[in-house]
Amino acid sequence: MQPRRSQCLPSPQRGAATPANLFIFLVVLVLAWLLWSGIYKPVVLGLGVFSCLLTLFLARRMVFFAQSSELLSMIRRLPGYWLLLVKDIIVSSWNVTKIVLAPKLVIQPTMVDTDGAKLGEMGQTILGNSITLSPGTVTLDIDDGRLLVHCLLKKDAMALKQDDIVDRIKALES
Amino acid sequence: MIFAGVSCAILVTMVLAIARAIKGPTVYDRLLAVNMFGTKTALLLAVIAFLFGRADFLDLALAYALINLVGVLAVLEFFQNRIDANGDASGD
Amino acid sequence: MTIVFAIFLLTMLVITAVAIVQSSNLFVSVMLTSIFSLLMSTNFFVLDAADVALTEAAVGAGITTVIFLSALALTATQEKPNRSGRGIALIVVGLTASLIIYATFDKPRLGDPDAPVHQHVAPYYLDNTMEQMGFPNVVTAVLSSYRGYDTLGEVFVVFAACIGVLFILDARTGTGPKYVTRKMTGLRHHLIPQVVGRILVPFIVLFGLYVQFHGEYGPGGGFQAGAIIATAFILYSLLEGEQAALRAVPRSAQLGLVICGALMFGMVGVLCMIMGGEFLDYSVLMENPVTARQIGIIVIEAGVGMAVCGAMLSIFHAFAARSAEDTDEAV
Amino acid sequence: MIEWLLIVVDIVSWILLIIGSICVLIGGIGVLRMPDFYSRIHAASLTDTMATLALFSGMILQAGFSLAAAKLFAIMLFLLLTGPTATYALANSALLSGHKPKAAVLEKKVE
Repeated sequence: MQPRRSQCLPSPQRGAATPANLFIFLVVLVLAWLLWSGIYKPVVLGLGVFSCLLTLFLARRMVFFAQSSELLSMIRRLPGYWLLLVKDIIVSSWNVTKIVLAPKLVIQPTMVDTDGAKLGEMGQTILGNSITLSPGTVTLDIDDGRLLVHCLLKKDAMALKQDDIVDRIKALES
Repeated sequence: MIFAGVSCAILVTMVLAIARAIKGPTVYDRLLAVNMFGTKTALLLAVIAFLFGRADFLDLALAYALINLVGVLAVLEFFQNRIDANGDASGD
Repeated sequence: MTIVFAIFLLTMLVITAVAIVQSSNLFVSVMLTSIFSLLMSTNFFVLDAADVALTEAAVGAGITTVIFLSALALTATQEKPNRSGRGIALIVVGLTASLIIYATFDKPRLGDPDAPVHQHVAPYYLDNTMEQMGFPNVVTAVLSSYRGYDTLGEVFVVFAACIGVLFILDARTGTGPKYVTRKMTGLRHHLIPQVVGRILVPFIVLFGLYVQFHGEYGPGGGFQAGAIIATAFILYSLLEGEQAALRAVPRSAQLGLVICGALMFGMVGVLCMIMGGEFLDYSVLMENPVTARQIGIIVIEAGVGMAVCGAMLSIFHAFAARSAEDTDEAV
Repeated sequence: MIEWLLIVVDIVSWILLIIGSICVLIGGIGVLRMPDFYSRIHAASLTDTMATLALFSGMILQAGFSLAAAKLFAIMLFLLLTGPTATYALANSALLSGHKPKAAVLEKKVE
């Protein structure tokens, strides 16, 4: 299997930031500041407001909002997805643990192509990172919606062919 | 005391990672070890903050969690540029 | 406990240092250097110097690796074999090392309460910081008020370093067509780093600002914040390429940051003199000396942050522009 | 009642912390034992994900409802976000430079 050069992604559009998106992101920033800071004196709070606004300005300048609507549409279903992912991680961690600790290393390295073309950019990213997060499978390359995955066991590769995880992320997107 | 045990486990893993980083054999193995060392440092700092009861010093672990990625991405860009410059994209 | 940790970490540090020297592949050395930095930072943290540890983290985790790699892109990755003059070098190193080890015999033990540092000015700082400044972090008080002159000097050192690098690498101002090369597209065709990095950048900026403005209460301050915010911009230029980064923060803005930061620090000092106090004696700025000191410290820390951030960015872009130019000639 | 709950939380967090440390150790051993670069990634990802999850959940339980817990949660989130991205960058730079994995290829069924 050869590594291939993918095409350049279409450059993200500026101006994709709607007022609603800006506002929600500002709320996230303010929350992050309040939780990190823990000091609620007027001076520090004022500086916090300044910091959040400055960050918002810079984020807008640096095309942060290219994928924001995609992300926002799935943010409600994300926690449920995380729970399923954690379950997956625990199962596959146990498998890898058994392999590492076995007196004789039994591995069947396998490469597999997974089709994520029906997902958007955000969905493909989540797919790739979820695959990497579960031990035993690693995303090596994404090219035009096709993910090249390296698996430690043939079993995992077979499971990836079933498209379960792609469907799950598709459900997250819709 | 549990935190002392956890930090010992992480320290031992750091030693194992350094062993891999020095042994190699390829450049990528060393990179892998360095990357693993970085995430282990973030873990260790969080655990030590608890062990010494300085939970307000978690900022340091947060800094590593946020910044560690930059070095690895720079490596990817470095390799990509070198391949572009040598003209043989993707091996053959 | 601390001693055990410190000895363990220092042992790993020595092993890594030997490995760095041993390796003839410079790329491997750069990677091992980042392990060295991580160990150093953990060690500072264990020794309860969180401010220093944060500085090491902010500079060592991102910026050093990036700048080393840009430097490697300008040169070769393999070290030139050089065996001449090895004996002299060995003698010099041996002599220096034994001198330094000899000198450490005179030093007080770690944490010794009778050590000169704990006898002279340290108790004064510890006793008076809360009362005179109104905040708990003594390190920030020493850096920006009690020893403000030294910090001003450091800012000008950063300033000078930035100017020096720009002169050596001969970065021309402006972004003419010469700089537009196919090389500087960044990681445009890597979807995962693109998306994740784009999410990460604003949070790094926010964290940097948080570190900047909480220097009085926790580990942090201008130096660390400047480095962290610069890292965010460097991440952005890795992702989107040199051109886009220069569009977001033009070179004039970077140099402006350096100059304004250094000037801001100096101007506060001059303002103090105009108001009838000593240079950098903030207490005369307002009615209430404690508030006046706090305001003064916030302003000069902001100056430090701006100067460091601008300097790091200009140095990074000087390297990046240079490598783009070189391939232009090569292709 | 409350004390009883606290004890349960303590025990759960201890178990999580112990699982986390075991995972870290196994990952370290795996990185040394595995035969080639691509399989070592899998061992490293064990420490990156499972260990991070278990250790930080354990610490969050220890911290209780406090700002420290919020900060720990943020650290965990960012580590879980950047960890796989760093792994991708690593694996992809190896692949780009022509360090090919020795692996069987399982072709995707043709639709």
